[in-house]
Amino acid sequence: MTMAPEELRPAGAPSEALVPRRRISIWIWLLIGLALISAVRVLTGAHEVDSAGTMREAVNASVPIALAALAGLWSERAGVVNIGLEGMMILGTIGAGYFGYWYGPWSGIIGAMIFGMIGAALHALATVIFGVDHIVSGVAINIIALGTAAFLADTWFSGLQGGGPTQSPPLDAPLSITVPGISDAMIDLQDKHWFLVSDLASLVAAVTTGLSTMTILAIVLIVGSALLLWRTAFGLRLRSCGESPVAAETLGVNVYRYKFIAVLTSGAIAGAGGAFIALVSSGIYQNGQTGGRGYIGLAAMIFGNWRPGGLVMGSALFGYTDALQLRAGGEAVHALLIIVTVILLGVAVLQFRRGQKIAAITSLVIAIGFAIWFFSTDTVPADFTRMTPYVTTLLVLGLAAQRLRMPAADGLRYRRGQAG
Amino acid sequence: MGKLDLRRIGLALAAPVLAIVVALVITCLILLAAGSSVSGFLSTIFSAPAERNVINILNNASILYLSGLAAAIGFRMNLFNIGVEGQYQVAVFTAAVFAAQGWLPGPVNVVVSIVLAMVVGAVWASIAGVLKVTRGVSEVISTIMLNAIAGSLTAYLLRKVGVSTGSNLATEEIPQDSWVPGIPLLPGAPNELLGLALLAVLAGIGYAVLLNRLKFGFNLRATGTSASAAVASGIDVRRMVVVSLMISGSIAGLIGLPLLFGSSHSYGTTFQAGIGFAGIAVALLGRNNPVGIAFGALLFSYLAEQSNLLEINARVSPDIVAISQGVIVLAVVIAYEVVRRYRNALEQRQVAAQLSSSAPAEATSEATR
Amino acid sequence: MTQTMAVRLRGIGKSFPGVVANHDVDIDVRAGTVHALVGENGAGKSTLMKILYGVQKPDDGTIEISGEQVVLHSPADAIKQGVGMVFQHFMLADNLTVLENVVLGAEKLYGIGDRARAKITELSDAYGFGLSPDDRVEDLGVGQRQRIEILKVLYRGAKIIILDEPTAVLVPQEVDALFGNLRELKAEGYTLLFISHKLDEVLAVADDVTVMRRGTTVASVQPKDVTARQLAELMVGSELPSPSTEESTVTEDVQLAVENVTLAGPGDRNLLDDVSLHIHRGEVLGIAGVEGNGQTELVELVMGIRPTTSGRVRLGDEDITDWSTAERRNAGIGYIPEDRHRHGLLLDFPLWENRILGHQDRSPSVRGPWINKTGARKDSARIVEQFDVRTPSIETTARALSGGNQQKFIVGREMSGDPVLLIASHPTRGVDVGAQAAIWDHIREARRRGLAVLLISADLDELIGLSDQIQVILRGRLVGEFDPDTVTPEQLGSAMTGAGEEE
Amino acid sequence: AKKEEPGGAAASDELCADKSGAGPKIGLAYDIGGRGDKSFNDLAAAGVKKALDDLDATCEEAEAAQEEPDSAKEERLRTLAEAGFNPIIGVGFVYTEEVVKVAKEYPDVKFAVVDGFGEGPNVTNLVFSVEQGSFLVGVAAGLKTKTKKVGFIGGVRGPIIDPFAAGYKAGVAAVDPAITVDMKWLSDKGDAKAFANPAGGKTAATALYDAGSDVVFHASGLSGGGLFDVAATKPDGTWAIGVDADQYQTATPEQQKRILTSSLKKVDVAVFDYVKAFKDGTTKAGFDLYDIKRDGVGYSTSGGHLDDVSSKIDEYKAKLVSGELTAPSKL
Ligand SMILES: Nc1ncnc2c1ncn2[C@@H]1O[C@H](COP(=O)(O)OP(=O)(O)OP(=O)(O)O)[C@@H](O)[C@H]1O
Ligand SMILES: Nc1ncnc2c1ncn2[C@@H]1O[C@H](COP(=O)(O)OP(=O)(O)OP(=O)(O)O)[C@@H](O)[C@H]1O
Ligand SMILES: [Mg+2]
Ligand SMILES: [Mg+2]
Repeated sequence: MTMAPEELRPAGAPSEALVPRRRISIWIWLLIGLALISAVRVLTGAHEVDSAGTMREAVNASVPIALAALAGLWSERAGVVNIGLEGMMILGTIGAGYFGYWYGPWSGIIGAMIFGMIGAALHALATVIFGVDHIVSGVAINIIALGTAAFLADTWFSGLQGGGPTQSPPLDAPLSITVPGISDAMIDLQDKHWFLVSDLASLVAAVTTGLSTMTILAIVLIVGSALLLWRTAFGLRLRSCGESPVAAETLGVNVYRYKFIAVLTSGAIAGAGGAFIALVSSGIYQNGQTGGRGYIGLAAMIFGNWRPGGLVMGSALFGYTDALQLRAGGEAVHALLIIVTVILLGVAVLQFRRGQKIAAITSLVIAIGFAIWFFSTDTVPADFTRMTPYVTTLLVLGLAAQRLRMPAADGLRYRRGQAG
Repeated sequence: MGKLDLRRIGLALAAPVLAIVVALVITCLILLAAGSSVSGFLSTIFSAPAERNVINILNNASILYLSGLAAAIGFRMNLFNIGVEGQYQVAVFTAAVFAAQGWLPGPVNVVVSIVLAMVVGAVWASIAGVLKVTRGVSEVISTIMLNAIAGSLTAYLLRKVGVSTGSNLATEEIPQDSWVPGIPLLPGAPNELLGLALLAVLAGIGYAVLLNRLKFGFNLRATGTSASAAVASGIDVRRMVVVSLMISGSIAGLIGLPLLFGSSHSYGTTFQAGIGFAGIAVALLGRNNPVGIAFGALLFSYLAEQSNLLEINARVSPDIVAISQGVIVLAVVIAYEVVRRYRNALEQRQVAAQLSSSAPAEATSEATR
Repeated sequence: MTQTMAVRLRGIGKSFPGVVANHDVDIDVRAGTVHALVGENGAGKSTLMKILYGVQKPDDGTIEISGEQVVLHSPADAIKQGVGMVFQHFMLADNLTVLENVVLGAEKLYGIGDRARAKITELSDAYGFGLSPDDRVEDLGVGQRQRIEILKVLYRGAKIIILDEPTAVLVPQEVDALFGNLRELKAEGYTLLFISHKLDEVLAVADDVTVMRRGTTVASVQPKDVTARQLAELMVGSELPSPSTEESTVTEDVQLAVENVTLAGPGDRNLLDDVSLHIHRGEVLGIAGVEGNGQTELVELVMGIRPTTSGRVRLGDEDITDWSTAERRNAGIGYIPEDRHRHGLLLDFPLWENRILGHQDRSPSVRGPWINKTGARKDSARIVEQFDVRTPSIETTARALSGGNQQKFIVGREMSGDPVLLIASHPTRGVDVGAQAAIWDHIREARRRGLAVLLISADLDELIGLSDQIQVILRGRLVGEFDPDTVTPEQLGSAMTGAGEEE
Repeated sequence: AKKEEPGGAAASDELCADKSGAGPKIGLAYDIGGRGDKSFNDLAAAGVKKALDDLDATCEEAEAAQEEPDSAKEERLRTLAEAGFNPIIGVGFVYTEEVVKVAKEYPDVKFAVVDGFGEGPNVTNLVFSVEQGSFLVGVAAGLKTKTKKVGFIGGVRGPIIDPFAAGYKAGVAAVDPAITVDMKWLSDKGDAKAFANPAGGKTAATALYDAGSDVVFHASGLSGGGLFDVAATKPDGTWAIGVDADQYQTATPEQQKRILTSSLKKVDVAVFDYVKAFKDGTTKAGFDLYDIKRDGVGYSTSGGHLDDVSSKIDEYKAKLVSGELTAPSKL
């Protein structure tokens, strides 16, 4: 239910179709980002900005968001808007709580996926078979899931040792892996605080120290989905249902089936995201523990332009800033200010070269504002650090040229036999 | 014709009735599966509400209604404004702080505070609008982010200006001459209808007039159904986006006011949250129609009120009612679809039946949707 | 009748809510021939073809393909029977590449990788389609899209090919190329079923013609036995109208002046490059050009939907370059957009509310800030009456009207309130002959009263018949001016494609 | 495939299932979450349980829903009053205003609010000097730290948690002013992110331990679970401190090795005392303060990790009791 961007294109801006697509590899962007962070770290001495600890927390904070975003990707690529991600994640947490407690963590994950799929089945039934507005169905599923999880928690966990009406007993996490030699070596290297080297080391340390197998599962799911959706006939058919279901239908594709598969997969992945929150992040099921991550995941998917690489960036941006503010606090967030200043300056130069003078001046003014803030203070007050992930996301979106393009038939009602 | 009309009316009523029945059946099945008392549930939910409960239902419905309207304006524009939650929190906080200063005498203070709340809500909402039209930021993302920022911001400001009483932290109390008295609607009840609940009625009328009678409302609906046609017709869509979000935000600004001036008299850590999200469901349940939203708000409020007694009277977890609410939302839209399809099939059969061997095909169909 | 029948339909019936689209339809299509299907808008042609392609299920009747009775549950079944269809409205996913669009659903044949790419290139080369597999469809023009559709069918090895109004959006050269392809395909043994409103074309390429009226087949004829006029009479039972200019009504007063207007594009090339034109009161200026050469941009620029990069636009004595669309409309510019569904109508609103669209600031539909429901209803009734819009009532949603009737309503609306300038983009596209004549009449009559008209059309007969002056647009520039009294469609065609241009 | 038998869980823990007692009929209204929070809701329930056993009382419980309106709390109290429950206890300060309102309508019913601050002839506020208990665990932390750096995790800044933080800080400083106290706050509102966020608790705890703290005290409700999880993975000499209840009792064996002590807030005692006073007809309106003098707050010694320093802590305790030392309640 979002408006087609083209009517809103700022006057005079070229239509997206005509803008030559220039793709800079995601890896280069990441490297530039890391170099920038590293420079700031060395200059300000705020080493927590990318310490192994911060990075590990960032990964942990990003994974559930990325899974939610991936779930959204599956569904929306097949043309079904899924605002019910939050609900499917909630169902995932309760599934993980129940099965994880009785049968162990891996059963917990599978239980979570099945529970997520139950929510998804409802969504698919409503939107695909009955052609109900996708937003209405999604909102309803969020309400139902919230109620169901609370009701089931009360029923299932009330009498258990260590459990209660709103929470499960403690749950075992799936295995996490530490690569002995590398982990320590990298942490040593990180502590040297060298430019770029230490930053890369802390990244490596983050993924070799206490890496949850569920994180690995998430990575496999993301890469696997990218390959499946963009490199196979199955993926082509599924995506065609999101771009032009009538065209797909006239070519003999069973659109209902693909939409169903997509939404169910979406539910399973969202459920896995819920399992991560319950089993890995928290070690317990609690009512309301998803804390709106389904919505954040949706935002990350839109941020990522409905693409796997993009949604990973969106989730990482959010997860990183969220982890940073909680773990490292005001000083590290303070260091972010100068990064923002540098990025803004870069954007201003770009905009100026493109002839967008007003935009360039606006960026420049904001950049100067951030610079003043940075140089006149030593830390960001704790009251504001909490806003970091949200403000950063808004800022990045506001600065980035918006060339978002959702699947053409995303959210539209489709009924069989209406082609032509 | 008369017979057909009867059937028409029957079909029109069929959808909501069907939906509520289905929702009840599903709820009862869940209760059965969980081993809870179905009869206890039904007798509690359908027990006649006492007078004081009726007042509660009306009070909460009026607040939900405002929230539903705020969301619905966005939906009519095809904008998914999830930001009502943040908008009303920022607005009610500002109004509470302003009204507490007592700079203005009694009712004037109230009126100015109401205007202030609307302005603040509108300004907060306009951030999303401006980001959308100038930078193309999806309002779904920006309003999610703005909700979180609003929460942090009000919490921060509350710590700055608030006073703590015991464990509670709240803004200063509004001077007594600016309290809006309740309306003793039912003499037997210990509680009263919130005075500013009337804002809901006014807003509802305003919404209906705006949408159906005013040129602006036409432009809004036109843009909502087809932005491309709107542009071609000369509507400034980018301006519409900002303005409609601001109107949505200004109505969102009203949400907290009946409570603020009628019962809590200050904004504190315990001020009711989550009304903005509930409003989305209510708006969708009411199909963004002013009367429909009123029914949705009353239904949700009724269920919530009755569920309060579930635990005490029937030993059933009140969470079950959340399930019922969600199922109703879903069931209503599905039921409408089913009834619509049934009606189409019926019509199709009638046309086919009327067709004598070479009768010309005659378009009798009306609005198909 | 010893020849084998590729398709044999018997007693096909199909109704929709409120409409009988087909009843008692019988058709025989000989294998290895080009068979044309003609009829008014809404006669049921597309529906019938969709039934043959398995998109819709018939209520009654039987389908025989190559002598075998079949039941088609979905297009997949039809494809298996060797039937392929090119739809009236393109069935392409814009955001996917040519390759992806073509292989979709037929991945088993050549995979989705290099083998498929090679096959597509091979087919494209064989028929001179000039398609590259990795182009994104949204970047392609209508002609190329049309060829992708045909390629899709060929790729699947279909033997019976249905083409629903394939020429509606093509310029003469493209039509010729298409017919060349069709003849070639016929020679290779394919059976072709095609629908068109352009009866000359039909007579030129078809071996057999079936005429439909009001949902059923009314005649089956051989092209050599009939003239276009007779065919039209079979279709509608009325005379074939033709656009012809009467005595000139052009005056001295310039109504619209576009002066040295340039519109910068995203790349180096300007979308519009130094365009200047003048339209006088009572004059129709026709713009001819292959689609995608700047017509859309020119129209949007005059309407104020796009800002000019440089140059001025004048309406009468006023410089309107910086005016908004609303201001321009209020100054008396009427606008018939090329895509009526996207730009002309609110499909889910009743007709009387559609009357308000584009006239939000003017009586009779509004009064101050208020909507004037009575006024809007009354004036809608007038349009329905005066422009012969076939609709049950003005409360009917626009969606429920057939394309031709939607178009008549738009024309009626845009002619309301005595406009001084009408921008008409493809005013009769996809409209049947009867409605076409009515629209032409209305334009001509308004012109007589002093209306200036900017006419964009792909239908060269329409352009020549209606215009007082014709300009040809090519790559954003006006490259030639022609007198409609003397120019031929062929001359226009070569100017449009730049064939006559010396580099 | 482990742990107890599945099924039959829900019924076994019905606190108020037995309705046969002849003593006081207690109505209990919880805040969101209700029982199972291992904190004051559970402690209140424990107090009632004792009343059932010792005073032949019966009871009924009801809990708040997510984001409910204030009228729902009133309604809950009224329903209990109508049903003849007396006394009625609101668990959590959120009930204060509603209790005051409803208490006026039912002058013959006695009401109590845990952590409350309301006034009325039949309203008792059961309040606690948590800064004193926190002071003592601060002393414990100060005595145990080797790195001269200790940590604190609070749910949210404000009047609820500030006393814990302030008392703790003062206790640490009383031992050695050179010890630094590193503080992390999980949320800026008293929401689920503050008090039901073990993931955030984990992040904060990891950060504190990584930055060199070797003792960390939390006052963040269920979020503290994250602290204990992290502490359990740390080597000897690393400590975590619990809050409200003796959290050693509900911890896993691995966690127990690291739980130094807990800052106690004896809601169970207060609730039982109140019911007993009700039975005896001696309830008093106004504030009923449970401080260190009455043993209403304190620190726990389960696990014996404090055996080496408990005499020193008790010296500080004695000074608090005598008034020689005061624990601040504001940061
Ligand atoms: N999906 C549908 N639902 C309802 N009515 C339909 C549907 N499709 C077609 N019709 C109706 O069936 C009739 C025949 O439509 P069809 O599209 O077959 O006409 P056509 O001969 O192809 O017209 P045109 O020349 O304009 O393409 C029309 O009156 C139309 O209103
Ligand atoms: N999804 C639909 N639901 C209801 N009616 C439909 C639908 N699709 C088509 N129709 C009917 O089909 C008719 C229009 O069909 P079609 O698209 O073939 O029109 P057309 O005359 O060919 O117009 P155009 O020239 O724009 O293609 C209308 O009468 C409309 O009622
Ligand atoms: Mg057709
Ligand atoms: Mg047509």
